[in-house]
Amino acid sequence: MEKKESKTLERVTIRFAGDSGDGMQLTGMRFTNTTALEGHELVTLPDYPAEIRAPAGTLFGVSGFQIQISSSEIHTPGDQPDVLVAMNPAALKVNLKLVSDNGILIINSDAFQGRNLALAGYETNPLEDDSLKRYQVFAVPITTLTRRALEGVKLSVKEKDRSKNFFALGMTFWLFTHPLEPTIEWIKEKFKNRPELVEANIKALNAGYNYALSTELFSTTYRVDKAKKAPGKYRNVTGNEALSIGFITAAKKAHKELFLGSYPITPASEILHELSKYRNYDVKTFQAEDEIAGIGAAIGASYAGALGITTTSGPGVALKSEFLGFAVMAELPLVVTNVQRGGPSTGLPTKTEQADLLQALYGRNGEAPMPIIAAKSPADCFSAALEASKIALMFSTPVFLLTDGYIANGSEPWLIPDVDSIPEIEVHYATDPDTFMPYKRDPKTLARMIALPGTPGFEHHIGGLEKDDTGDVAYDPDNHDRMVRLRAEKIERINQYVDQPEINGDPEGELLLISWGSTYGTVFTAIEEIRKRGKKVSWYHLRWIYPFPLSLEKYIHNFKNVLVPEINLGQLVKVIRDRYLVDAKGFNRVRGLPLNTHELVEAIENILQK
Amino acid sequence: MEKKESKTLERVTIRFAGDSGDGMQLTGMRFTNTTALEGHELVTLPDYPAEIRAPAGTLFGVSGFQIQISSSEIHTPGDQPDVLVAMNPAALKVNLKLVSDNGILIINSDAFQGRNLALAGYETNPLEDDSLKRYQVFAVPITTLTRRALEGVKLSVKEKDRSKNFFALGMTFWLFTHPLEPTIEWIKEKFKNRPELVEANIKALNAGYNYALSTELFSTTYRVDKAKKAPGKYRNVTGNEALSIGFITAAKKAHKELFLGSYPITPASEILHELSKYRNYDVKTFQAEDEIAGIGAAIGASYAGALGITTTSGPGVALKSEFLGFAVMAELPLVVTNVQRGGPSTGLPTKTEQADLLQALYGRNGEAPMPIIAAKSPADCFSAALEASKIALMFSTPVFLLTDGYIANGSEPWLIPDVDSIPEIEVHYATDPDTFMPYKRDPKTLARMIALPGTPGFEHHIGGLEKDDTGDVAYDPDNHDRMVRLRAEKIERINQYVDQPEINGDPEGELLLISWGSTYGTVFTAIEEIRKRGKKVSWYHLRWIYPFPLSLEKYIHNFKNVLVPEINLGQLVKVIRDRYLVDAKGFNRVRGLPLNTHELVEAIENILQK
Amino acid sequence: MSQQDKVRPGKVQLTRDDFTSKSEPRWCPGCGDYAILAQMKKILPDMGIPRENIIFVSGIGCSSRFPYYMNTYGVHSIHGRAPTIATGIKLANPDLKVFVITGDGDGLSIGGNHFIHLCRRNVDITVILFNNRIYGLTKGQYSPTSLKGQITKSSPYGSLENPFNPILMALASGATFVARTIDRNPKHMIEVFKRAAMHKGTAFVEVYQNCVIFNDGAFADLTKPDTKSERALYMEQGKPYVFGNNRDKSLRWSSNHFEVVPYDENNPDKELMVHDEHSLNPTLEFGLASLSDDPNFPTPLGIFRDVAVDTYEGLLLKQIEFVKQKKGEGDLEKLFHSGNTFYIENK
Amino acid sequence: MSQQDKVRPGKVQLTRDDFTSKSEPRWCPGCGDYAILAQMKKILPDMGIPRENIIFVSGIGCSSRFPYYMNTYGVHSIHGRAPTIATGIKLANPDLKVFVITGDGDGLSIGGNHFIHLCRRNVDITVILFNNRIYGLTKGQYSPTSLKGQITKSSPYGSLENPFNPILMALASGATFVARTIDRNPKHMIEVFKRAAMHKGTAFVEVYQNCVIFNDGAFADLTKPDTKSERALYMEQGKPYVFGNNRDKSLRWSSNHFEVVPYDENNPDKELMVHDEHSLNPTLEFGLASLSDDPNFPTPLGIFRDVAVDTYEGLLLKQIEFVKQKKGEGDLEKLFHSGNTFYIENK
Ligand SMILES: Cc1ncc(C[n+]2csc(CCOP(=O)(O)OP(=O)(O)O)c2C)c(N)n1
Ligand SMILES: Cc1ncc(C[n+]2csc(CCOP(=O)(O)OP(=O)(O)O)c2C)c(N)n1
Ligand code: SF4
Ligand code: SF4
Ligand SMILES: [Mg+2]
Ligand SMILES: [Mg+2]
Repeated sequence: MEKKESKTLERVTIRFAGDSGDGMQLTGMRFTNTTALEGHELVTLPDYPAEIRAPAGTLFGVSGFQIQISSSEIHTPGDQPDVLVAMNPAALKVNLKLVSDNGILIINSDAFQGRNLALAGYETNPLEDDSLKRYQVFAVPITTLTRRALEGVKLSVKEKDRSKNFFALGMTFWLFTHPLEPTIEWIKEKFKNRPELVEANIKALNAGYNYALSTELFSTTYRVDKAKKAPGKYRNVTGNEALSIGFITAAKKAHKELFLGSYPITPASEILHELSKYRNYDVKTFQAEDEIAGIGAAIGASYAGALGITTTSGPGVALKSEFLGFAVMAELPLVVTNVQRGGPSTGLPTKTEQADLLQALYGRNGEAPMPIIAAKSPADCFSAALEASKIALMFSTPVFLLTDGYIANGSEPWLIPDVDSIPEIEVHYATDPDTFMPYKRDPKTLARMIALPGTPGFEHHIGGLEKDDTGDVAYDPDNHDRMVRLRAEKIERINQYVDQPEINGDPEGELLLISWGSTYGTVFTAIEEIRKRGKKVSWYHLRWIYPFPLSLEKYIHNFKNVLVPEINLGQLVKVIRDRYLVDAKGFNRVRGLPLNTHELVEAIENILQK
Repeated sequence: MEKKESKTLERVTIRFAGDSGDGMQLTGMRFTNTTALEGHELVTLPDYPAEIRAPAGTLFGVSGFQIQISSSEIHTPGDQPDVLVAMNPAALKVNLKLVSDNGILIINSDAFQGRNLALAGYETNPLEDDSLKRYQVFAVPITTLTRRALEGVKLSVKEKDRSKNFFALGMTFWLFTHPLEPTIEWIKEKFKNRPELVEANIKALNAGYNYALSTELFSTTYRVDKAKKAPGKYRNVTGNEALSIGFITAAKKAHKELFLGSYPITPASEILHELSKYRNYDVKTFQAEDEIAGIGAAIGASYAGALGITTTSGPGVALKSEFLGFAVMAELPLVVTNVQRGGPSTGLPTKTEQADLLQALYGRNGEAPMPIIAAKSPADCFSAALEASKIALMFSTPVFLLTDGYIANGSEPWLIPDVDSIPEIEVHYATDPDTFMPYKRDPKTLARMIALPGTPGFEHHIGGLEKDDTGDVAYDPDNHDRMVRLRAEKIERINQYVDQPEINGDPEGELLLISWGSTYGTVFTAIEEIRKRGKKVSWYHLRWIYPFPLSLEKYIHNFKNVLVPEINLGQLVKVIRDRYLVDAKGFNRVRGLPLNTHELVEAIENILQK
Repeated sequence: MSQQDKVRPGKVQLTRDDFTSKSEPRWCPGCGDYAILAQMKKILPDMGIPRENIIFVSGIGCSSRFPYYMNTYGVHSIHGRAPTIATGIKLANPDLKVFVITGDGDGLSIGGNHFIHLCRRNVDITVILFNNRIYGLTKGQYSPTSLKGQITKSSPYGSLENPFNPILMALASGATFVARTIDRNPKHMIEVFKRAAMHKGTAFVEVYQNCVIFNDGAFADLTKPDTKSERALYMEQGKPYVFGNNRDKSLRWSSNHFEVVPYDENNPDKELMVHDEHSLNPTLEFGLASLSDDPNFPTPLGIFRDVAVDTYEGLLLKQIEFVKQKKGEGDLEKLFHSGNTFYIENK
Repeated sequence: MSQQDKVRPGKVQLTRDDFTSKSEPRWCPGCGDYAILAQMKKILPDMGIPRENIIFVSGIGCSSRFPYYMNTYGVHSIHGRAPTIATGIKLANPDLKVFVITGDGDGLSIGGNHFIHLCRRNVDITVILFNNRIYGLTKGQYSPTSLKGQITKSSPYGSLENPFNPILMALASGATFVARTIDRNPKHMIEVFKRAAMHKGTAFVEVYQNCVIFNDGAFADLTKPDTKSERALYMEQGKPYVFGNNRDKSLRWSSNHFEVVPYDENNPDKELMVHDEHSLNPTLEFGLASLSDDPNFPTPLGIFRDVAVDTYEGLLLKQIEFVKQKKGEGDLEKLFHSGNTFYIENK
């Protein structure tokens, strides 16, 4: 037996995988939690199937949860797991190709037999042939050991088996020298009405930990140092949680009620779930009969004085597009969140993609400009929601907020801001009924005048037909041309009220990367790697995609190459080519997954070597 | 009294204008008809208000119908009327600014009094002040004269007054030396169940003609020579009619039934009306509960073996966009016609615009490529419908067909083709159940295999989730990336099966115009004018906008300037800049009207003078 | 400072003219819409609602132009979607009196789903549906209430579809106030509008409306002097269902259907059924409404149903109060610091 | 040559297995959907319909995965829109036997409008709605059939909405066959499915279906041995409405509502009302269906309505024939040369 040692790693990636019923999301979340409390940098990626609970043992029923933990700044959940926990053959089959060379495989050997092997498409047992020799394999009879640990607990065998994920979790806690206490506390709270489950799960957790310890299963344990990030209080948040908090904050800062009109759709539903908990924050959530009714109600609420928002994913945006045009025409504040998923059509509903950008830009009849902001990471969803709301109210316009399945479900620590440091959002109302005209505009922002129903003396009409300044329907050709241009100009002016992104790196050189949204993390990591190799590359990450920021103009012509990495077939790159007439190229993978850092590094190297 | 003379003109533009209830559309159509029978070139532009029958005398209730007639090739209804028939003050007020200097005004003077003047916003009677001195004014008490002519006819005064448009028509027939017979025949047929109306309308028509003749009202009559166009049999068609004929032809040539699923919307409803007349052609029209159901039924019919089509306008396209993504994913043949109108939102429903191009290109979630074809004139709608259907069936793909309010309602002579000269449309079905896989592709077109329900041995499933070749749902990342690219590649291959546009003019030079859709006529006329002035300009008009034609590549870099005229804020121009990285500029007017030839000529001159 | 804080001018009795907007109606001369507009303007002054608290929301159609002609707040939205906007308005500000104006196409074709869901939720909104059995604005296609066989622009050989009966749809989806009136009977319309507008919860009123251009005379039988007494049945609370030229007929429920029975005003049958708007279960009302357009029966007009049920927005406000009491007023500080928090210390 | 011309293989008796596709069902273990799938496979072999003429069309939801598991033609379409696709299929090829599979969210929330319009038009399509009173696929939000007060992911403090009763909606919109069955009673389900599938016109079947994960036991009362006799009422044609542990109770219509009355099997009251599926006017059926979920009444199961009315596609074909007879078979030559034609001659 090898001598046991403890290694300190800068960063490591762990992936939990099993059947949909094996509780892998929960296991991942518990691991994440402890990691966060330990003060590490972390980024997570849940990866679950579209089926609620697919038949046991099948490939499509595999549910995964990946987490990268680090002592330095990281922005991706890692390309390749260093450790894979596989609860059955299907989980191994689906995930093995991802695991890094010489990676650790922790395998529930009890599940590797008969029908399970067949369902996963294994002809021979991989634990018994040579196929895993490139890895460090730890085959543990987790089911048997869990049952044994729970002898005497008053539960059926079936119920006892449900605790085996805690056994696995216990083993990984030992491997990463993580404490058990936070999880034990959580179990006690979570199952407080079922004492036998508290007992079972704690026993399984301890048993896993002790098994690893006492069998000296692993020759090494790993430590990741505390991250050297800004000191302060952090909260681990998923993108959908951070977004929800952002909207509640925006409403409070604007002295408005928050009104969400929404229809459930993966991966946006959690925002509805989350916000519906906050009735005491004057949050009114309305689960509508469909996406059209969801946005319609939000528009109505906005007209009546609330901060109206709607949340959905791609197919839902398609349904909302007629109403988006209406909101543009009526010039009402509204934030529309699209948590993008794999498309087209129903596509890959639980996977991530960035392929709805052009839909956000152009997916409406007529000239119907709408500002677009994109969040770059789970925690960033907070500020994106806040900023989107501010601009919507300030310019009296619908705003698109783009996130995606990856950052919506993924989590990372969020440095909790000081409530008072967040500025109030000012909303301007018309004050003089005598000069009031609903389409009279603020000369600076071009936002139209707002008067809320209920205010005497400001009675007026809005609608989807073209209007003149007085709010009357107007068929005059010149008025239409003028209004079409005014609505576009108004959106351009937003640039004067939002930060312009700074270029990262030299203002000229061989290669400029331009990115938006959730690829931020991958690009960050790839650039770090390239620079480590002593090479130069510059980077510009967009927050607002429309209006297009002005600061890029200064640099973009100073680079020999421009590369735009996106999880689509090339959408932002079209906008950049059109606007600057530079021969920008796309780096595109449409695999339902975040971009792979290694592939991107390679692509950059290829350009730099040319 | 001046001596009467007869002038021969090359081309002339006439505009009829009156209250919505004055029958101006009908008058215009009768004038058009006789003009067509006389063998002139003609292009028409109906221009009616959104209201069904707005209150009499108001500005917004004015209905207009413009026609240009010519002995040489023309493609626009004319910028400026040479003759305006104004049945009331509002009609004069709305249209006067369009009339050419020294133009003829034929005015119903009976209507110029009291409330009518006030409703039109005239403070003094324009017939009595100096305001019309730039024109040749013919003030005729049309109401009085019509009543007098109908003395003895058994109708109420109100009913008699309805004939006054025929009086006006009679006058214009005399002015243009047009015969009365075709109109008399038409009246007899149209009102055959109401003999007193036949009598009244014929009497009014004759009275108008005779009044002009005997009072020698006009000092001049005008002749336009027969057009020197290709000999043959012509039919005067509106765009919506030609489109309907095109679809029926396509279905017959593909040996399929035609199935239209649609929901009424201006200006597309006439296609539904027209097609619902042809039950004996096995045309099944289905008026659905909304636009979504319209396209859904068309998709179902297409899957079951019909030629499935749906027709709508911008806001309807917005509603269909989720289903468009489904059709892309399921790879089913379908033609979606968008008769574009003024937007955004409800916008200007009875006006024309080209602002839905980017919606057609990008208005769906995910990477959902759809071919786009645009018709350039009323008669061209026939071939566009035929070609769109052919490609839809051949590539098993939904196809966008763009027209607009202007060509949909406008009319022009269509050279009736020889039925047999139109090639059959071949549809390929899978033939071998043993090797059948629904997503197996034709190696040349990449179209997927088609098997119709009802065929034994080919039972299979289609759907909106990502699929692999066998038709099974597939979550595999690489399969998704491959399928996304295959679907895009398939559309690109259409270029190999459709004509590439030819450049009109030199293959290099100072200025290249690029246009699409209904601006064809205006650009044609503007270029003719520029060339008459001895200057050079080249022109490329797109039929398919996606896939983008390949033939432009050869020329576009050979021009100092590229100008893209569009009735929007610049949509095609974005595509061109993105694709070729040339500094193409837009010529854009968003006035709900066809572009103005003179303005375009001026814009071209400005570029050439630089 | 928000607008809402502005001082309200002293309350004055409003008149019909106060509700007339500057826009002149753009309907065809003779259109039934004019009468509906006129009656609406008549009832509002006496409702005791400040004008600024009234809002009309419509979709698209001739009828949906209505809001432009009322000097109140108004939203002319998109086709079929007025109930969604109205719901958002009412939930955001329950103090407003919200009307939805819609047509048979707008409300029952493209907007049918929003309509039934609105009824189900019982949001406090008054819906007035102008039923002219035709698409007016788009120039004369058949609608979901057009009669089978009707010849229209889109059915040159006759429509193949069975019409909806809007009253049945409202009853089935749970509307708590359901009524029908007709453009040519302004007095009746006023009574019905008043009751509908005062109802708490979703109130649905179908107005038979004549489209002079595309479907003239669709309801003429119900108002022509020679036919109206036989063809129209005006329901009255607590009274038997009397109709006929001589008020000599009535209705009776017989095991599983209605039948017409003789009626003698001076000597009414004591067993005769009487109308009960407040019956919680709307089965008989469903049966009554089914008689519409049946040549063997008169078409009922009046109030089918009027029952008191919690409104959606009422329950929502209650729930908000409940959660506030349980968890305390929402506070950003608390919100930020809940969940999985941890400290990173200065090193 | 089109596929349709291919020679049909000799007719053979199909079995349940012939309808089992290669795809293995992906529902949660214990889900009620399995039972529904099994019964559907049982009835099809005996329907005398060639397998290739059967097509299942669904929307999105757990239930909507159904078509993948049937070895027939199938379309797994988009959320709520199955009735539209199915209508297009049936109109284009009336020889096909078309089923729509939907859920309470798919069919009544986003798809409610298509559902009621389908019923109204009476297209010959069999609709099976899996009602589990929850959104399964999206992990447990309330649906339009969830009970008021239900705690779900999107209603942590209880839903505020009144549920739809799908049977009422189908009756009000004119469905010509309306029935209800339950996943735990396979025998009953088979009977109902057979009748529904054989019906010409829109047939609607609501299946109470248990979602073990998000709404377990929603219909347990109707199947648990100790409660089912009291809580479930199985309707039988021509028979009184008998229920109760000892089959000792029945229903009676009393002036304007139903009431429970004692029943003695051996000495049945001759005046007792009996069930009539074929009654043209569905008023009493409406009343019966309203009893569902009422604690004072049993919930009816079985066939509410089964009447013969012209189908939409039947009328369409008739109209086509009629026009052909009147105008002659369509001919492109004639089409091209109609309208305003004129000659331009060679000069
Ligand atoms: C999305 C969309 N589809 C279609 C239309 C066209 N449209 C406008 S009104 C209307 C029907 C109007 O009928 P109804 O609601 O009965 O109103 P009416 O004009 O008869 O009062 C239609 C089809 C539209 N404006 N928007
Ligand atoms: C346009 C659109 N909106 C939302 C969704 C998300 N979605 C899928 S299924 C579903 C509800 C399913 O409920 P139900 O019809 O009752 O089916 P069940 O899963 O309960 O069988 C929802 C909201 C979607 N796929 N598409
Ligand atoms: S078309 Fe009919 S409904 Fe519309 S305004 Fe005219 S009369 Fe009224
Ligand atoms: S979530 Fe519910 S309805 Fe869906 S498969 Fe599982 S048990 Fe069935
Ligand atoms: Mg109508
Ligand atoms: Mg459900």
